[in-house]
Amino acid sequence: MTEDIIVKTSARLMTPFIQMFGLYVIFHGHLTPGGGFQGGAIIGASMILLAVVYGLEEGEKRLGHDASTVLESSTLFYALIGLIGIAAGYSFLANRVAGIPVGTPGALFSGGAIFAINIVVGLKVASTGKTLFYALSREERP
Amino acid sequence: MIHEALSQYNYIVSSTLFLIGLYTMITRRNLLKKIIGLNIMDTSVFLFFISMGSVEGGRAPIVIPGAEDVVYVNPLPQALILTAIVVAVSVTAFALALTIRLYEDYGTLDADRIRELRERGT
Amino acid sequence: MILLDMLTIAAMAVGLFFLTVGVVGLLRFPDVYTRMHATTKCDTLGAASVLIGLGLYSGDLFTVAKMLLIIVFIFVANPTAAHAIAKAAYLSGEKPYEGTLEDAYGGDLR
Amino acid sequence: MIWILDLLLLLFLVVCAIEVMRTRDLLSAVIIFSSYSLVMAIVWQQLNAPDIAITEAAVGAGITTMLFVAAISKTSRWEE
Amino acid sequence: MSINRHFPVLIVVAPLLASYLAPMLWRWQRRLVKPIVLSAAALSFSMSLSTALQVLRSGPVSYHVGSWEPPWGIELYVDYLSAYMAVVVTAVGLLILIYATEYAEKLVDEKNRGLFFTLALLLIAGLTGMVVTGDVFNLFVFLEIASLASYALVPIAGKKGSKGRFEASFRYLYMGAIASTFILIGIGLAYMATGTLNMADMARLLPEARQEYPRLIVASLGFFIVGFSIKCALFPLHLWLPDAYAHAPMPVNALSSGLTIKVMAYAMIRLFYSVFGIGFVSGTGLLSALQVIAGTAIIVGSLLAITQNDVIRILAYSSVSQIGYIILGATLVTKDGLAGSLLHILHHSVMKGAMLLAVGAVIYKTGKRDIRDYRGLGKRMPYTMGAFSIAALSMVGIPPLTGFVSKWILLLGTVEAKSYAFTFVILASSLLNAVYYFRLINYIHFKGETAGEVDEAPPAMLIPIIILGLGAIFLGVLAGLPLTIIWKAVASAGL
Amino acid sequence: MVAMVRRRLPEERARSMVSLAALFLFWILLSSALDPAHIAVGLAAAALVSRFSSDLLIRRDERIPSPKALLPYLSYLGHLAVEIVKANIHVARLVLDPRLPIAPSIVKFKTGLKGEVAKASLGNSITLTPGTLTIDIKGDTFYVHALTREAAEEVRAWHMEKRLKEVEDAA
Amino acid sequence: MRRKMIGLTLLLLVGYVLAGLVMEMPPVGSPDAPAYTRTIPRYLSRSVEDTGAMNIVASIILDYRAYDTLGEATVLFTAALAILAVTGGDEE
Amino acid sequence: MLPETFFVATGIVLGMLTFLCLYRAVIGPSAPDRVVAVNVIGTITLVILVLFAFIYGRTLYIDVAIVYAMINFLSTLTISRYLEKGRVTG
Repeated sequence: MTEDIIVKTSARLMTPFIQMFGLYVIFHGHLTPGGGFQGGAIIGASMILLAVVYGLEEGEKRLGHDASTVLESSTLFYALIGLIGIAAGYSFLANRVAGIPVGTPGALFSGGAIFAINIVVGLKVASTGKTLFYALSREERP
Repeated sequence: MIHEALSQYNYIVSSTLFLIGLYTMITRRNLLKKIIGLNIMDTSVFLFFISMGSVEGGRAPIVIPGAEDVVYVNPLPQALILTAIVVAVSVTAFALALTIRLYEDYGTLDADRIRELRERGT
Repeated sequence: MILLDMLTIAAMAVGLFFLTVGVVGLLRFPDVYTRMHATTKCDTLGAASVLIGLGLYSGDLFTVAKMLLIIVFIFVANPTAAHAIAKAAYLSGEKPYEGTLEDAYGGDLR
Repeated sequence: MIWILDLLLLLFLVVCAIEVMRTRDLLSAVIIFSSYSLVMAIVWQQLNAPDIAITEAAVGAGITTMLFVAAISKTSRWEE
Repeated sequence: MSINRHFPVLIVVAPLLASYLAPMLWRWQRRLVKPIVLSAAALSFSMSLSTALQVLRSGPVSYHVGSWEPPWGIELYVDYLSAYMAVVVTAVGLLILIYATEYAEKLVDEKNRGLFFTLALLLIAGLTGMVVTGDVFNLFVFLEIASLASYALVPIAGKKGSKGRFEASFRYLYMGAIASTFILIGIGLAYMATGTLNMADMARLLPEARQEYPRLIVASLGFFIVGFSIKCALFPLHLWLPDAYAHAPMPVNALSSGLTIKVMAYAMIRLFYSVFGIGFVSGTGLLSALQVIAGTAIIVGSLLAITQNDVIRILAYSSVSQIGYIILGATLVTKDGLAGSLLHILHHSVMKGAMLLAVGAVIYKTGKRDIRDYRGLGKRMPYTMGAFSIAALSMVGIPPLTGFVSKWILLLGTVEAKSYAFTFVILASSLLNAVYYFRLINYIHFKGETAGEVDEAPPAMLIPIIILGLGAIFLGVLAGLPLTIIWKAVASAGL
Repeated sequence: MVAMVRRRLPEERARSMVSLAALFLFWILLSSALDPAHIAVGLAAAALVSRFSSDLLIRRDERIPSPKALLPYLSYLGHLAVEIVKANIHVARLVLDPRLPIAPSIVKFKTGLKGEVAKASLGNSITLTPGTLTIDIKGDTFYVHALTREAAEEVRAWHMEKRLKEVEDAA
Repeated sequence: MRRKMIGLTLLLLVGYVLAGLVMEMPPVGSPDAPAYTRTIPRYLSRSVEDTGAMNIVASIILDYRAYDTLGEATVLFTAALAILAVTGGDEE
Repeated sequence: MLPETFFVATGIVLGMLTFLCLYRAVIGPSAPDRVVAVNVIGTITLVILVLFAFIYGRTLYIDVAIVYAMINFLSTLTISRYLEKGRVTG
């Protein structure tokens, strides 16, 4: 722990804020530039930062294998949101017509399915970013 | 004036980048270099799309509440390119994984050398 | 308003000057460590001062806050990055240029 | 007047791309490619595409560069 | 309000849902993966069959995803052509997946098995998505899903695979990525000239756009042709294919030969006939170039197949040759030509599927793939080799079998187009086919004995092989069945 | 054992409260809005992040910064700002001097600072101030690259360290 | 050497085609280009009431063309699986 | 009006500065030199991005600049970690 004190300290102080910013981008996807994909990529990058500075185990400790398997598959929830449209008697991925409340434009809770899909995609991309980097940089393979 | 004469400069630069990327992909023997070339080629196509969507005096396609008579740029190419960027990243990541495995097997990243080694091997 | 505009322009001119100095230093200095001196200090202050100028111009509290966020971020990130590069350069075998008077680090590494 | 900046940035892209093609050191190629992405993001901004700019910044300059460096660290840094 | 209405999208979404579930299941409920994957494929097949029947009964179906009207939202459009292709893709895909359940047990590494099924299902979903879509960019997205899945399926065969598999996969990816970029540029140019991404809308606007932007549209067509030619391994751009075949597990070969390259050819046909308009396409000169290339592909593919001793490579080069038939038929611009080409897609999916799966069964049992090691296998594995031989005979074009029908219609097409050179090419290539397929049959049935204990493949593998082999006979005798929908497709293509 | 856990619990909670508050403040600054929806989502996001990584912001073996440290900290920041401006003028003079009068050296010195954050801050301050650049920290020893002879002399007895020491003592 | 020849040939060929195209394209930023006048006005004028999102790009990728984005997410999913298959990193 | 013109002029000067940095990044001579140069390019682009936010009068663009500040730091750290240890992690 005495090695690389500056880099390690700065990295660990910044990581929570980077993640917070990623969440901000995800949640404001329908209001400001950005969205699930971009915010997810930022969060994924912050996990990569942890892996770069502290080693791969640090990230594994925080986002375990089980959790990332589930998050990988969170596209499932995307498709399930789409099925709401069919259940309501409209088409796949129907948003407003299917009765999903879209709220007042400009408010945080607006956009209906857009808001939900942003979150789902964000989680998915964050974990995929981590998975890609881990798979590429793992030291020895089983 | 000059601006008029060069009004297509976005497209010209995009074509140039495309050619550079393609040339890199074909003539460089190093696999990683090929992948970088692929990325350059992809970004050039993105530049082409986004330039196609730009409008003189347009604003970014985020609605300004209450403003009338605002010209927004074309949002559709931007939406398409977001998708295409994800695709490009996926392909790049997979290609890098393949490159790492190839290096483990052959100890080199030179495409010709790999072919040579493989033909000698089998 | 004129005063604020003047302040903005002054701050930005200062920032621009320092950024330019940083880049000139990057080109003129003889080895990677000395170059880093130029870029780290001048870039950080230059960018911060341009951002402060813009913040003054905007006059919106939240925009100023965001500017401050970026500035704080630069102030943490830039020296850290410089330190990381310097250490990496030294450990990857980059020799300091021959005019260097004393090298305590190299001696202790061995 | 801003078109001068436009032209400068686009020219920058072309120079970067040529340099990436020319250099033999893969790490340098990746470093220059990351600056290519950085400038590309300004071009997106300039073309009024902030969504793409944010994506290019997060993905092109960030994740792609990291993946490339990871791949170089597992393979070799020099061409040939 | 019946669920039938949603079948066009559910054909694609059902396998996608299953494939999202699969990694989680593989982690916690391993034995559920295969049933889920198979039932998703079966569901997809039954839905596409039902859609096809509906289309035959009451004409093309249009589905608006998200309830947005076509030029703004994405439209799924199932006409005769895509209904036909959807049935072919899902049916052959289902059979191959059934076969793969047994094959993977032995020849795919334990840790990769779950990924193998998921990726295979994703490949089928991507291909189905390409087939049913009515939107050009959506076509590209699903094309990428299918391509990425097939790049990944090549090297997946675990430790037992050979060493060159990563290189084969890389080469495939390298060419495929260039092709994708070309296709994306084609989409961009077409969008630039017409301002829409919807295929029907684009077809409506193109004649007018041709006045203003003639070069853009021709260039767009050219980029599409080059891109899809690489993807479907048309002759000078086929270089990725033989290597990829030699190193991939056999069910993957069956998928990529039977389905992937066919769907890529389908995409080309779709663009020619229902987007750009065949009249315009044949006026550009690109079409005659494509004809010549396809003719060359037929001959060169067959010649290359003759020189090989590795069974898989023989079949791979045979695929190169057969894709030439399909493209040739599509570019003849005659009713019979297009019909022959479409029938040939079905014929070749089924026959190549049968042969590749049969070879896979031999590899499963003996691990051998040199033609000289096939001596006398006909007695040891009578059903597998019987299906193989029927398929081979059908490929040559022996009368009652389906290959004969499709080749005959193709011949009629060349005659109708007055391109007698191509008539000759097809006849000559049939002779060449006969040379290498009879050589195979000769080794299998009439040349001595195999050493060692070899017996019939397990039922899960045997049944798909037999179904596909019998398909050769049924589809030959009852060629009217697929031809009803094909003739309607041809009629609606505007010939 | 149980008693230990119990004694540490409030500490733990305070730690996560502090990080939650910091993150929430950050959220408000970013989103520039104070309506109920933003506050609710902001709190949820802050809770999520601090659950995921509150031990990154304040490590388990660190004390929560106390309000008493604020005054020395502000004084430190003020001096730092002055030093940074000086540093820039210094570098600018060197860079723009046609003779380029530099005499670099790498020197080392020992610090009395204990905490990780304090050491890192000192390292970064050194990097930002006249003619010096931290290359490495090993234990208590700082290795500093100095651009000129004067800078090298100065860094060994530097007043900024004293101020950081004050901050650390007050916390 | 052979590579270089192929590369240069392709470079000239494709470059020639692209140069011809650039001449014909509608100028950058022209508001009369078909790409801007055919389908776009509806997105620009109605997306807020249709979807409730202020960001028109978000409303297109996540509502009008959400099916594409499902495909995009699937591409990423496929890539992750593909990399795990190649690097063999699925099991620990 | 005056400040806006000044912003554009600043932008152009900054654009030229990126070229000077690129020159250093191209001639090297060593990888750390290039990283330093690219780091400077990152800072300058960040400033240009914020300038654009004001030239176009849309403060939303500042978010993009924040992403920049973060990402530039991350990639620099990754590359220097590789140069230092020959691998990217730990």
